[in-house]
Amino acid sequence: MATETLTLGKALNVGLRRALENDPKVVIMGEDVGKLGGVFRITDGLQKDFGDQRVIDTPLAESGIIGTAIGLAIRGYRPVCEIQFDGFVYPAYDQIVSQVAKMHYRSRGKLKIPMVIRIPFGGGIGAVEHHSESPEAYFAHTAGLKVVSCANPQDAYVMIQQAIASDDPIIFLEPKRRYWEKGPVEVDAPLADAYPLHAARVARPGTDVTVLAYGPMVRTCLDAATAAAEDGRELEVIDLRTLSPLDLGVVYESVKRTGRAVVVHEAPSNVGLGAELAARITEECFYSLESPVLRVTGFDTPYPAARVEEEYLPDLDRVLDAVDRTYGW
Amino acid sequence: MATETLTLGKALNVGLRRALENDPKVVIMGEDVGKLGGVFRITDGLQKDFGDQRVIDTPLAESGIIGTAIGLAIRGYRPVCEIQFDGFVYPAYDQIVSQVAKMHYRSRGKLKIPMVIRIPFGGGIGAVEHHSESPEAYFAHTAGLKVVSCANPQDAYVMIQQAIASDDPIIFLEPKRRYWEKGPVEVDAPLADAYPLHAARVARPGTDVTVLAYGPMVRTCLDAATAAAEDGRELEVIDLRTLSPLDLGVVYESVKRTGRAVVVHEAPSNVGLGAELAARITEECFYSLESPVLRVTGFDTPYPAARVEEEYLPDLDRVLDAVDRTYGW
Amino acid sequence: MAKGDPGVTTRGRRAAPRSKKAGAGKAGDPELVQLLTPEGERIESVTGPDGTEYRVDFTDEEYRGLYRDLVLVRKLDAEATALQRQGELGIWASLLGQEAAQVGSGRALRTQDMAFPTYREHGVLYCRGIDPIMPLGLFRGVDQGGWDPNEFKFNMYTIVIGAQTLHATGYAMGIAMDGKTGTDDGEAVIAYFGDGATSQGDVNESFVWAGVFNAPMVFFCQNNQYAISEPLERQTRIPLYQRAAGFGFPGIRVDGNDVLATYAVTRQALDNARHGQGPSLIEAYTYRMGAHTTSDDPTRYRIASEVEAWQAKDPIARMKAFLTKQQLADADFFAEVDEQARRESVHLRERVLAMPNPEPTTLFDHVYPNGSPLVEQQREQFSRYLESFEGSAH
Amino acid sequence: MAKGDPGVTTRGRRAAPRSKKAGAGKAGDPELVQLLTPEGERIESVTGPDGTEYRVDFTDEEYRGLYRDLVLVRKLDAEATALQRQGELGIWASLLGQEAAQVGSGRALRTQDMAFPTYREHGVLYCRGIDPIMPLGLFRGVDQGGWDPNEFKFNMYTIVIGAQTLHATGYAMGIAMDGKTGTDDGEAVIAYFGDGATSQGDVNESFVWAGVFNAPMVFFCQNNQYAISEPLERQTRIPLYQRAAGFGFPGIRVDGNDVLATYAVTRQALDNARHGQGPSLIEAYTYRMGAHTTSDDPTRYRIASEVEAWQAKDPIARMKAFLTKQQLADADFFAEVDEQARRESVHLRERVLAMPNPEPTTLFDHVYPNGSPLVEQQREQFSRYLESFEGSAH
Ligand SMILES: Cc1ncc(C[n+]2csc(CCOP(=O)(O)OP(=O)(O)O)c2C)c(N)n1
Ligand SMILES: Cc1ncc(C[n+]2csc(CCOP(=O)(O)OP(=O)(O)O)c2C)c(N)n1
Ligand SMILES: [Mg+2]
Ligand SMILES: [Mg+2]
Repeated sequence: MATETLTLGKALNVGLRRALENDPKVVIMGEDVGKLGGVFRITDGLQKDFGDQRVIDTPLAESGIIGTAIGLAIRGYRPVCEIQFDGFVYPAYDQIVSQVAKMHYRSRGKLKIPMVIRIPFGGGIGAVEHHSESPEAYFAHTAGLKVVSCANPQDAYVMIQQAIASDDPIIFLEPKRRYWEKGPVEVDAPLADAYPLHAARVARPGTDVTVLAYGPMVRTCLDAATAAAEDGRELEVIDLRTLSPLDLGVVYESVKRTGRAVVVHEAPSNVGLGAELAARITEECFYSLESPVLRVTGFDTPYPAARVEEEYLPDLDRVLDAVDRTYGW
Repeated sequence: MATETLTLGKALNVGLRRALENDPKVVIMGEDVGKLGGVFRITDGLQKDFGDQRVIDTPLAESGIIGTAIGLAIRGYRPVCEIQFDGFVYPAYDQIVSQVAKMHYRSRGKLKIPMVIRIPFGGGIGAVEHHSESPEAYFAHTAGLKVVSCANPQDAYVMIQQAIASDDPIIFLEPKRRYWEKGPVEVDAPLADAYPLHAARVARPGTDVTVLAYGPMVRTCLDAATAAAEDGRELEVIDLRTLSPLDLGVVYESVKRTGRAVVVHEAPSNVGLGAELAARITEECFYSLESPVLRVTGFDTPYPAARVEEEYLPDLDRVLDAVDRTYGW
Repeated sequence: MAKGDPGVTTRGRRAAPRSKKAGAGKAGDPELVQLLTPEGERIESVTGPDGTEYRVDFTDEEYRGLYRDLVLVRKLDAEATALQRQGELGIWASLLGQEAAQVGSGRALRTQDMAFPTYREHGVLYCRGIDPIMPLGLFRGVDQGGWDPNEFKFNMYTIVIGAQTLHATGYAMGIAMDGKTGTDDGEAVIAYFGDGATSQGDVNESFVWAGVFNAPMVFFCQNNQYAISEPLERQTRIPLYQRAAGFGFPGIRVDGNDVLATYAVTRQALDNARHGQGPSLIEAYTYRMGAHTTSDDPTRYRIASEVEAWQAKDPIARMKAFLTKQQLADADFFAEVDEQARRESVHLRERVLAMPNPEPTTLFDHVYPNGSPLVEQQREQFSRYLESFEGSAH
Repeated sequence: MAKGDPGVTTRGRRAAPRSKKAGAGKAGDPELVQLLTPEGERIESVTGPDGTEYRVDFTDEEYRGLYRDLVLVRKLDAEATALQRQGELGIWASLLGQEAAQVGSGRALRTQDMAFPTYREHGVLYCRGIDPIMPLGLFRGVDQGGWDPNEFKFNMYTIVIGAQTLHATGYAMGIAMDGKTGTDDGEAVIAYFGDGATSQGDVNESFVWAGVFNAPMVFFCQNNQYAISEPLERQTRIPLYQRAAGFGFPGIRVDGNDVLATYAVTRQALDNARHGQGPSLIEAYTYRMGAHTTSDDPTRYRIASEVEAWQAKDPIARMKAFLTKQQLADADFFAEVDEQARRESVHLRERVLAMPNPEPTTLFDHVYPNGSPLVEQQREQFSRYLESFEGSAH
């Protein structure tokens, strides 16, 4: 089995290439995805090799991207849409929540919209406004959409292909600050044997506190776990991977063991994923909890200017602080 | 003090009239708000009396409504925008979450966008798709916006005026199925003396279980409380009124007394307001809770066809069922 | 009227001066393509602003067929309105007054063409040969459409104003990507929308896209003068068909109460599209004779005399006058058509009344093609909850 | 150049034939209004497609003032690019090549006019008399704008493509509602956006609104030929200025590398607006000589020869050639301008370097005018959390 060391961004690129190779109905569309290869180069080289009918530079209008992709899907295509940055998905919000999410239901199952909407999301790259947001809650609250996020190159490579192969409409959140992080990728492993798309996974086993994260925060939590281990505390870090539907079996099992849970995400706290996780865990593990489920999140402010974003973003220390607090309760 | 019996819809209408009278900078804008008086007649007669520069029939485009209202706000106006139905707010989503919500922050406080966005929301009126949704979580998760909902004519009358007078951008959710319900309204009471806008209120005191609701579900929960009382259980029903920021002092106090809490809303459960309430209550009342906070909500499906909406919507029985379950835990 | 390819010609070339300039001789609107006056006079042919000659050469049978279509769709529509009044439908969006715009364009479609309707194109649906019961589940509230767009070459009704124009454009891009343009067998798309919809961002984005990708499609705007209560002036200060020029493709205004002109213009535009000549916009100038929907009260915002003026331009009356004058049809024929319409509407009514209410738990069906554990869990919980009432008085 | 009302005339009336037709005699683009050729030749006056005669009658001093503006904004821009390279700014969106479009339109604004920029209008900002340091906090990452649009009659930079055109339109509606049009003192609005932005729904909705409400405003599109990597053909198949016709107001294309023509055309359009004649669209035909932003690599999508061809149309070189040929300026003058530019850029650099980082807890400031208990609670918790590290090695 060939294992290559790839960045997360390159793993996505190779995964997209595989998807284009494997199914002639797959088309990539978005702003600057062609010659430029996307502002993050995730589609680098694909237009050159697959042509401008498979990798389509679109006019600058997100509603148009998603709306025309719906039409292509009705026609039998499998569109993979790139939204350039998290903060630019909102012009397409109506097409996503009222059309993409609802057409299968509206048709009583007769129509499928097998669309993937790729969104580089999250902060930490020193960008200007609208380039660092975490909109997952907006989509997870929307029935009819599935939402996933990858946290390492291996998952990036596999999950993008699984998402494209799935008939469900999927919001695919890419942890943009991790695009340049490297890891091993089994590039030849058959997709059918891969870990399922809509399943959480223990990223690091532990016994004391369950820490839940996804996307960019998985690395942060793994680092926190390393630090905690030095202090003699074993954190179990779970990479949620699928944000809607959540896969909580492994989480419940873990929390019942540890009695403590901390949820970490960059998005604001109020009515975020952390709230849902806290509510579900509490309902399921009520008699096991030694402390309430605590949340370590971005604050309930707009994403701030770059020079204070490190204060805004959950980091190792804030995760450890919350871990501590689950003991003091 | 003159007390009149008004429907909730009429109370809003009179409240809007007061706002137009009291401040020449207030303008109402939206689709069909003029001669027609809005599809629900909430702006009935206002264009006739205040002219078409104060009550503006706009082109049919929601992003345009909110976007131009922002410009009017920069110019010093106080726009009150009507979105015709909940499901039609999404074309304006970008302008709302990226502009309305963020301009005060972006300007470091130098610019205010004192806008009210009125949205008739929720189901139960037998309507076709997109006319029965409950989008509050999408806005409550957005820092920079405030979100309120009224549940009775008195609050409708006062809260709409308070919202318009406030410098914060406010999403004002109107429980459309309750537009025709009547109640007493103190039409002459000075606004300054009114109950604060961003405060929850006990709608019915009780000792056994705390039931949280807002907008259309307050009536449902009050009915449930009446039924429960016959069975000897005293529900304390709290009308949240402000959904962002939440006002939870009265809630915590209540739950610490009752040890049980049920949250009720029409919106889907997943990453909804109920999740936030459950998470916050659990954190604050951890040692008082006899059972986890339970949620009675719409299901995680698109809003269904009218002939099954009564199954989708929380009703008295489902509320009582959840109340029962808090005992069986 | 035979489906597929009725014996009609429209010619996409510069015409000799024997044909009139678009609407020449008509008072008021020099820009309107018209082949049948309100009085039932035929105009032989009309030359559009770009020199295209519009004419129809229907057989007698086909003329009668168009009349039959008009009467039938009006009658079925009236039946639906009645059903709503009686509480059998939750709401109804009537096409009254717009029959010619819908039958003319609907009959102009070839079998292989794809249509993207709003919520009002019952007449187009009928002309596609689709059972008129199909959309009534939506208005009764027993479903939200529930059909397969590809099976009927007719998308589900779209309620969000303008959204479907982008779907249509994407679909048309797909036709081009599939290499299905350039011949007589080429495919084309028609996207329906209203005058109000022209203000939506989505509709204008679809114009951008269609222009840039030279999409094989026709934008068919039924300008019925109102978006609910708002008159046309709230959406534009120039005629809507002129919008197209700003995006680099042709726009034309046709008398939307003239089934012949609407047919000719739409047929030409679709054929241009299928031959790879790209998009165009048709503004069918018509009038919504009834309320916006059964929930609406138009007396609040328009005066009776306006409605009366349009009554004189009725699409069916002029077709009847034409058939009568030309002795293409007699009283027996008209009686037979009315009888057919009556029969079909009774049949429709019976089937609407027989539509079963959906089972409660069907609300959990078809949220995702691949299902979702969350939805399944809720379905099970709710089923158990419902069962807990069984046998009780509930 | 004097601010307020420089001695310039443009005449909004049919002109006698002594003035050229727009761009007459120019190869390639008959539609372009030009008053100064790339070689620095003055065209006396040009008649636009609607018969408006465009001319400028600047004093020598004013001509030199425009040159000074051009050089200064280019130099300050280059300084910002350099600051970014050195890590002092997070990103920079350079205006290189677009100086004339920005100085021409910026100087055409009267004091009472309001501008809505994108993220690239540093030159307009400069011409408004605003300290060029103002937007640098945004690019440095110490704030996100942080100024009061009304204080400077210049809105904050808007990053979401097209969003500001609706704000501009609403503001312009407010001008009309305030009765502030119809006289020379009337107010007008200018909305800046790019060629890519013309595809956005919002921009087209603003065209709808402006037409319907006859808003006193100018849509100023800097067509710099690219939206990041995408060439103009991805946004339109016809010239962009023609878009306006589809919405019922005039559109005109001006040589955006010609500061005189840009000034004349913008001044006229603004004056039309302030006098109640409604909106218009100006397409300033120009070229983005540099990268989209400092994060971009244009070699991936465009060839060097294209850039070179545009180099020959440089807005500053032609102004310099004109001043030299007409003996309006000598070497001393040019040296003095360069020296001023150097001084101002050094001054700018010093102040950028001195910009303090914001205090951590300022991120909780100004979320709401009336505050929020949730935000205050988070601020307090975070402050306590930060304090817990004090004295520690952290
Ligand atoms: C995005 C959106 N906003 C508002 C509505 C409510 N609405 C339904 S029909 C309508 C008017 C549509 O007018 P027009 O496009 O002219 O079509 P017509 O109904 O006249 O056929 C409006 C505002 C909607 N369905 N979708
Ligand atoms: C809604 C939105 N989508 C995408 C982007 C990312 N983006 C920033 S600039 C740009 C290109 C803009 O092109 P144009 O309008 O021509 O302006 P220019 O940058 O050339 O001045 C894009 C796609 C954005 N800022 N906003
Ligand atoms: Mg209409
Ligand atoms: Mg550009």
